[in-house]
Amino acid sequence: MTAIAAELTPRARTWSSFRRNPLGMASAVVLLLMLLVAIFAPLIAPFPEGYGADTSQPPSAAHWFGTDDIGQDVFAQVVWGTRVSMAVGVSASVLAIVIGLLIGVSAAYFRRLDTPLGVLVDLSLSLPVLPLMILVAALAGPSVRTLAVVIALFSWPEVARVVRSQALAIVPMPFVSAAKVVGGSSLWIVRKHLLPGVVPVVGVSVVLTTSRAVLSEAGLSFLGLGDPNSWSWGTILHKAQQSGALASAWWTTLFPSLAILLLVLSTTLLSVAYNDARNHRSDT
Amino acid sequence: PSVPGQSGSPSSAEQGAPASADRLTIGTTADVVNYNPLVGNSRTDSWVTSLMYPHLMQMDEAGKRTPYLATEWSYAEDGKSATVKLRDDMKWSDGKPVSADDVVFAVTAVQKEKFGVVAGLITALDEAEAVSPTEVRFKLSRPDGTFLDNVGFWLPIVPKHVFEKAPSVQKFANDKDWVSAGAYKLTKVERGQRYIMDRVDDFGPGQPTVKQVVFRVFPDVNTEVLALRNGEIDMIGNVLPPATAAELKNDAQIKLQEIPSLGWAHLQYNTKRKPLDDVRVRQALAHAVDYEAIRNIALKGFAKSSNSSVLTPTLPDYADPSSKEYAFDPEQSKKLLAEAGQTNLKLGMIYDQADPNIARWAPMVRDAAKKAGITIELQGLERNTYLDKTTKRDFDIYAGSWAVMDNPPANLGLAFKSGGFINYAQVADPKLDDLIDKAQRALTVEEARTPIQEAARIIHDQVYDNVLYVETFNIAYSAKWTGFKPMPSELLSILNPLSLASAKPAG
Amino acid sequence: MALSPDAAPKPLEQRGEPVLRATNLHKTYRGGLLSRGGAVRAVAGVDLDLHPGETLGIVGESGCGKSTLARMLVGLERPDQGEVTFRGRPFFTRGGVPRDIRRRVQMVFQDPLTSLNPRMTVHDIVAEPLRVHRLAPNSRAMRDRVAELLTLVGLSPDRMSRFPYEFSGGQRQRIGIARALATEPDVIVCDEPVSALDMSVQAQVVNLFAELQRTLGVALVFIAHDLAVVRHVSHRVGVMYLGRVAELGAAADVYSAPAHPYTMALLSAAPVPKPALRGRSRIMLAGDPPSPVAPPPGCRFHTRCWKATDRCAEVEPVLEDVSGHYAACHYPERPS
Amino acid sequence: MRFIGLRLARGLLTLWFAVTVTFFLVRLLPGDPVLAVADPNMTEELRQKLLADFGLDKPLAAQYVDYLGQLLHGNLGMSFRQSVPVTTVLMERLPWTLILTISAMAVTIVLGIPLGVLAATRAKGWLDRVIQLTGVTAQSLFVPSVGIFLMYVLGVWLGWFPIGGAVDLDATGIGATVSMVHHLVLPCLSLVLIQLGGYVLTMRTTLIDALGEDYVSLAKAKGVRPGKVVWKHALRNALLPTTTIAGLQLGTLVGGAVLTETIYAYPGIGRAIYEAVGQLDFPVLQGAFVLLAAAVVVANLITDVAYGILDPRVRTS
Amino acid sequence: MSEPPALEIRGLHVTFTAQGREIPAVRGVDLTIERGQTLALLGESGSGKSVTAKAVMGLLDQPNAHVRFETARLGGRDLLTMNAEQLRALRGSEMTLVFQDALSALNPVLSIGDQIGELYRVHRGLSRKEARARSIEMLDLVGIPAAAKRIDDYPHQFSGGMRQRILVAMAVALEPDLIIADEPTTALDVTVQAQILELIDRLRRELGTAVLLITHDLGVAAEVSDRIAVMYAGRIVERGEVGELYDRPAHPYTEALLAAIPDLDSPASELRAIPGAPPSPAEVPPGCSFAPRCARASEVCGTTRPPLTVLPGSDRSVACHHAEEMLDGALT
Ligand SMILES: Nc1ncnc2c1ncn2[C@@H]1O[C@H](COP(=O)(O)OP(=O)(O)OP(=O)(O)O)[C@@H](O)[C@H]1O
Ligand SMILES: Nc1ncnc2c1ncn2[C@@H]1O[C@H](COP(=O)(O)OP(=O)(O)OP(=O)(O)O)[C@@H](O)[C@H]1O
Ligand SMILES: [Mg+2]
Ligand SMILES: [Mg+2]
Repeated sequence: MTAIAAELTPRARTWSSFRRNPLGMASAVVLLLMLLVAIFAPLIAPFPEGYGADTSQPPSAAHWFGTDDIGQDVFAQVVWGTRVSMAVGVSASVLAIVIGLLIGVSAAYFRRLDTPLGVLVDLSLSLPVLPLMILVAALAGPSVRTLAVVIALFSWPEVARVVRSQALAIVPMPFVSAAKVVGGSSLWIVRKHLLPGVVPVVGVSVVLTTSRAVLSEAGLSFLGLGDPNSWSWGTILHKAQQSGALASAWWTTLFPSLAILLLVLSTTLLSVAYNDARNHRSDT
Repeated sequence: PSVPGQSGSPSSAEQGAPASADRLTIGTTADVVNYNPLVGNSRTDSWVTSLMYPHLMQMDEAGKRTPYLATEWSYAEDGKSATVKLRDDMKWSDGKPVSADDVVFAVTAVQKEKFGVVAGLITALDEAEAVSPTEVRFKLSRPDGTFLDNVGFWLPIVPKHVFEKAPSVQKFANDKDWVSAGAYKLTKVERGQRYIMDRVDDFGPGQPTVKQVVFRVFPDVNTEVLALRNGEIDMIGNVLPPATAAELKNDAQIKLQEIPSLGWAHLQYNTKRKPLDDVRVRQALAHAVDYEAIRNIALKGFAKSSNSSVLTPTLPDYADPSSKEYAFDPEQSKKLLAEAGQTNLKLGMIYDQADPNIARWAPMVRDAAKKAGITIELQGLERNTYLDKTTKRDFDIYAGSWAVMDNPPANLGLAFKSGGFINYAQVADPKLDDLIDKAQRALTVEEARTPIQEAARIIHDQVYDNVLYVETFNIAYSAKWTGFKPMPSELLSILNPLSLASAKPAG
Repeated sequence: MALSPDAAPKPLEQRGEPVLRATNLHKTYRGGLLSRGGAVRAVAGVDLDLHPGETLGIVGESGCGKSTLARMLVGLERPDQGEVTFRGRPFFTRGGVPRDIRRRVQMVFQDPLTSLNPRMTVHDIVAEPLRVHRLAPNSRAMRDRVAELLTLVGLSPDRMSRFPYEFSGGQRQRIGIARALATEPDVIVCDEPVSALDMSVQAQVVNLFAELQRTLGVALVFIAHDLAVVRHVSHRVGVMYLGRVAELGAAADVYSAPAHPYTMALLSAAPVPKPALRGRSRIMLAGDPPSPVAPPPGCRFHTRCWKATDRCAEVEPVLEDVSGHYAACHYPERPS
Repeated sequence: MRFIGLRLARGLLTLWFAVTVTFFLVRLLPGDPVLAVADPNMTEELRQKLLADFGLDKPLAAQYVDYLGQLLHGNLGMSFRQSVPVTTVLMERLPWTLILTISAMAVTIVLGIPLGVLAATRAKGWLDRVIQLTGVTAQSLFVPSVGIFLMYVLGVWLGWFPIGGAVDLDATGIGATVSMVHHLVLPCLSLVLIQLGGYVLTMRTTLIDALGEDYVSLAKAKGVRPGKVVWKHALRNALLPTTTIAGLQLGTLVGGAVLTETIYAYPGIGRAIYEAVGQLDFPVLQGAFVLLAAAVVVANLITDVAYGILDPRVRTS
Repeated sequence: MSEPPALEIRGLHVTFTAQGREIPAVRGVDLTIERGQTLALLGESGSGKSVTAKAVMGLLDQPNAHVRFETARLGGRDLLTMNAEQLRALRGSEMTLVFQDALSALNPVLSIGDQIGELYRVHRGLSRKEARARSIEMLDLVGIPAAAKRIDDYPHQFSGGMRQRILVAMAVALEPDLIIADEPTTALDVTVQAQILELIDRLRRELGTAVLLITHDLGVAAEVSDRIAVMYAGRIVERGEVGELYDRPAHPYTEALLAAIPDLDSPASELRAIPGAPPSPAEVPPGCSFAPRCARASEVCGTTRPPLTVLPGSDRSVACHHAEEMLDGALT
């Protein structure tokens, strides 16, 4: 039927309503820019090391974001911090998502696993995350990899919960029964029907987990559990905190904080916008 | 001082309603962990308990022992015993006099249960006895010229009649109903918030001016600084980070007191690991550190050179003026490495990430070494891991600092004699051992000086220790106060009992 | 009227070997560990035979267990009790449903949209059974077969790379039928295949089923709540009430001479699109169907039955031959 | 009955899980707990004695069983470092944590609901976008930065609020309460800021969904005033998911305020945990986690009760 | 003499905007219902029946819906001149709505008594107690057993049929001029459906209310309505007295629908299906919307839209270029 055939595909509809959301678009652009900064950090600023003569200088033409108490350029730190912060954020969230996806889908599909896995997820969700992260970070020693793993370790339950609820909505769908009637094995159904079905929510999860991971990284680094060998925004703040300059040398605090804010804000807005765009009900 | 209603208008505080002698509020970053003075070893522990429990001796600005509970002390001719005379006008807060029995009890408890800082310092002690209520005699197994200084300064005297009731002195929490004899008594504790100490009116050595001393807990130094600027606290007990000190220098409301350190910051090379067992490699490393830059940039100039000697200028009795600092000379360094047949030297360096100063200069050490072709990989560790690795001697390079090294013969013994407790570099040098032994047996400074300087020279030449600097600590307090009596080290600073007892509002 | 209450159920019909036979099926849904509420007795003792090439219609009100029955018939649900056999072979073995039986029994679902994965193209949907059973040697053969199937159900093969939402309801249902036909099944169980369709489209699909059965000889179980539709397509009809079969027999007999009071009520309550028949006398049942969580004892229909006696409340009637077809009633209506 | 039993079983399970996870995590911490207590200058013999004193010389499994046994008797053990019962250590902190979290939660809910309603009823309008943006921004803030900023501006510059601490020393009676509130404002504000966004967003989406439901249309069709349609008909339904979030948050917030407590020098549990990690004070650490798990269990129970009040479907079956 | 009709609507247009596109869901609908009469609005899914109902009730207040009437009168009162508050006062008292799905239409968190009583409180200003007493009466009226006991129960505690009765109770509580019932029985079993239709019909007779019954079931429409309006793609294509319309459909769509129903009495082998599918409301063809599926379609049908015209000599209206032929054909 020509009339019906001309309807937009869900993806196109999502995209078209997403495009009309200025906040969502702006967020996407900001994220893209940050990603570029992270990738091309070496082209933007030299790796901040050594020390400079101009210590604790406020922002100026020479040092856009000022210098810290040993004279390093804060701009360079923030640029290179983008790299580590985003890397920690993304790798933690990817890890969390792999675990969460596995557990969420298994819980939803294999009924016998649902109760134990559901309980496991619920229990994990009720653990005090930050204190435990502190514990585990102390346990594993500070490094970027540790941070990513620790954060992932405590972020997957959230993902699993979302994935499970989405998958639970798919499992009773007649098309899953249809695949079973047709003879599809469990693995087939999980692969062909469940996983593609939960991908959209996982997309949102990636974004949200990333932003949470960035905040967690900042928190742990701030508490002195970060990687001393690389610059992340949390590390910059930690050094500012250690030097007692949070309030006085405001530029060492402000710019990394802004970077965190910007990243977290744009990821959150992006996921909100994406969800809004996907939820066609809200605009019909 | 925080008075209700007043915190709402700090301007009144700023415009300097003069401080009253009613209360002195001191910021600290941590809680008291243990009120038992024989056990507690954190800074806040020491500050609070040192106001409560007398020691036999105090220390002056040059590290020399001065009387406190003890009035005089001396060794016997053969060095096998020592006598201490006590003042008779100090009382425990429950009215009982502070007597020789208490001193004997404290030292014996430590000796028997072997705990705390003091245990390692009194290995020469055979037995302590109260000769009279005001005189104690220590019998020693060998002559030890460091014994009295150590026991006198480090051992807190606790009330025997209270502590002896506990099955184990070490396990005695002492967390309430305190019986103390210091200038102030602890009257109220609000954990996580504050410790309130009231003046003892009939304190033997002289009544303090300030009625009440309050320690307030601020886990974050930034907040603490804000509170000082806001007039909510009168003093920051802990040492200011150099950058903050530089910043606060320009603040008219705040005064900074410079305090010399009794310890030093240093790098130690694990002499049991190849290729660090080769003195040329260690020397190469010593030439690959930019000492000036560390002192000027990382410490903002709040540090003195010790001329690469373990005898620091803080203790002029021992310091050796002929010692020369290793020059920052990457070429020399390369040459030495070439001689030792080392190329592409790669070493790890552990340090405590929570130590703001070291966290600052560790990268500078790495970057300077790079110029000499040495790769140093930083291992900034969480504190407990760092301690663990240190005690296990599991490192190439150790970066750290010693807080109080007030008695070179005793301290160098611990730090450089074979098997010494804090001999992190695992030095095993018979000549050095002999020299230190000799210095320890000496009963006077004059006698000890020559062998100890000789030992220090060996440590310098062999780079058993690479001393970077002696920090100048900055303690900040409100300009509304005056009369503090500074003492060396961050532990005593202007927070020592005598200093607080003599503090008073300015003007 | 003198039926002994404990008369054994007789075989329903002897017309050669049935392709699909259900004996004494029971299914009870129990709430999960953490959920509340009692067990739902969705199907409680159903016997059915399906003969090759015939259409067996099932009618009944919502919640009476039609879908549950259908799911058990195709092996989606394992009965708690009783057995389903395909040409005499049990459906459920220890290793699950044997693959060849799986192939032979297919299903068409009620909602044509949700039974098609929205993320798959029509080609992928129809090809899924071919892939699973490896019925096509290569992707070319697969395409050809899919095209063939689509043509069979009256869809143009050149739209096979479209997505389901690009089709109308009737067309979607055709896609579902094409998928069911892909493995050349002997039996297709259709669970309300036309209920979700627009009235103007419903007839197209009903016609398609009739035609497929004529040409392919496939046996159909056709479930619906619309009496007229069931009458239209079925050779035999079963009427279900609260998890049990109330009446079963040739369509013509059941519709023209219902023996069970419930069948009568159902037929009488169904609205007739003939304004002229408005004044006719109708049987109005009182109250709502009881909850399957706590079905009434005895005859399950006795709470709403105008003929009910004490006996009905105590003794559960079994399916018995009543003038050529079967009814589970103590007081069946017999043609005078 | 069965339901209550299940809830209780679940609570116990949560407790056990938290205890077990933390027990083993804690024991895995690098470093020597004895070292943290005594001097490094101690003999091996003394070390062994201390280990035995702390019960650390037994195999891990035995320690675990011992711990569970003690826990059943309500005994959380003795702090290594402070030589006082863990309960004493924690009970000094708990009230402050509760004051901080509960007040933050209350303020968040009180602000979040009307803001969510406002945003939902003006969905896609400018006010909605402003509220959303503000909420999300606040939620993305980094606590220490905000803390320092607030203290600098509102504390040092304007002098409205004290810097750090929980209550003034000299305050008594009603003055103490006033002083407590006075000290509470900034840390509470920080927590509210970072939580509020979540509430507003959930409130908004669930309310938008609820507003599209048939029962809302029916209410309108009955001639119910628009305000009442929102507040009486839609809101109560939309509150259900929000309750779940609140419950989850209340439980985790108790331990999650480490950064806030650090920067505002607030004497709460989170800070105590952080300190205990540094001191390798196993009993205190574990005790704190038991306490937090208990908080979660209690929060879940509160959520259940709230759910029951809000949702008759739960109450009546 | 001539009492004003209970409802009179002319030129109702409803257009939605979604994804930047205009969807004309209702495109010029006229409806008149006399007092005490039941008009069945017939049409398949998406033809605009519910939108029409909601527009009349004034429930399309969302920003993306654009509603336009030429005339809208309720029992002689002009709805177009009223302000929002006046309209609100009419809703629930003078015109009421019965939804299709009673479970989703009843608020799950409010008791039944509260939900019925609300009507009395809002429109009659009764006290809580009085409202409750009246609510119990209403529950009794629609045949809920032990009404006084169940008044404080919640929707989920009632069966499907009872919930629907509760909706009906709310609709008749204030004796309105007009009840709009939007597929009130589609979610129900036939046996229960018959009860509910019977109930609505009884109340209509007793109260003299006009009923607009929306349905897609030709059977249901035939059973209870006096007049029928058939909608197709946002327009009314045929309108007339029930018997006449079923006997002699004047529009090919109506005719085809009637032909497609399987007949219980004559199970013919082949049903007469309508080819194709209804058009998407977003893209309606020019000319007659039914033309692409119509067997009689001629060239003019594809280009010119037939207006809804009254057939001479009857009160039937039909929008078809071939209406005359059809009727003629039916006669012969
Ligand atoms: N997975 C399930 N879990 C629990 N109860 C179920 C489940 N599936 C069905 N039921 C219950 O079993 C009973 C029979 O359901 P079934 O779907 O078989 O009825 P049906 O006759 O197909 O009804 P409908 O006409 O509404 O489709 C119902 O009460 C239903 O609520
Ligand atoms: N809020 C809305 N926004 C956009 N389009 C809408 C909205 N509501 C209805 N429509 C569209 O208007 C058209 C008519 O819808 P309506 O609900 O009136 O159909 P209906 O005749 O009641 O069908 P059904 O029998 O399925 O209830 C449909 O195509 C629908 O997609
Ligand atoms: Mg069904
Ligand atoms: Mg509708």
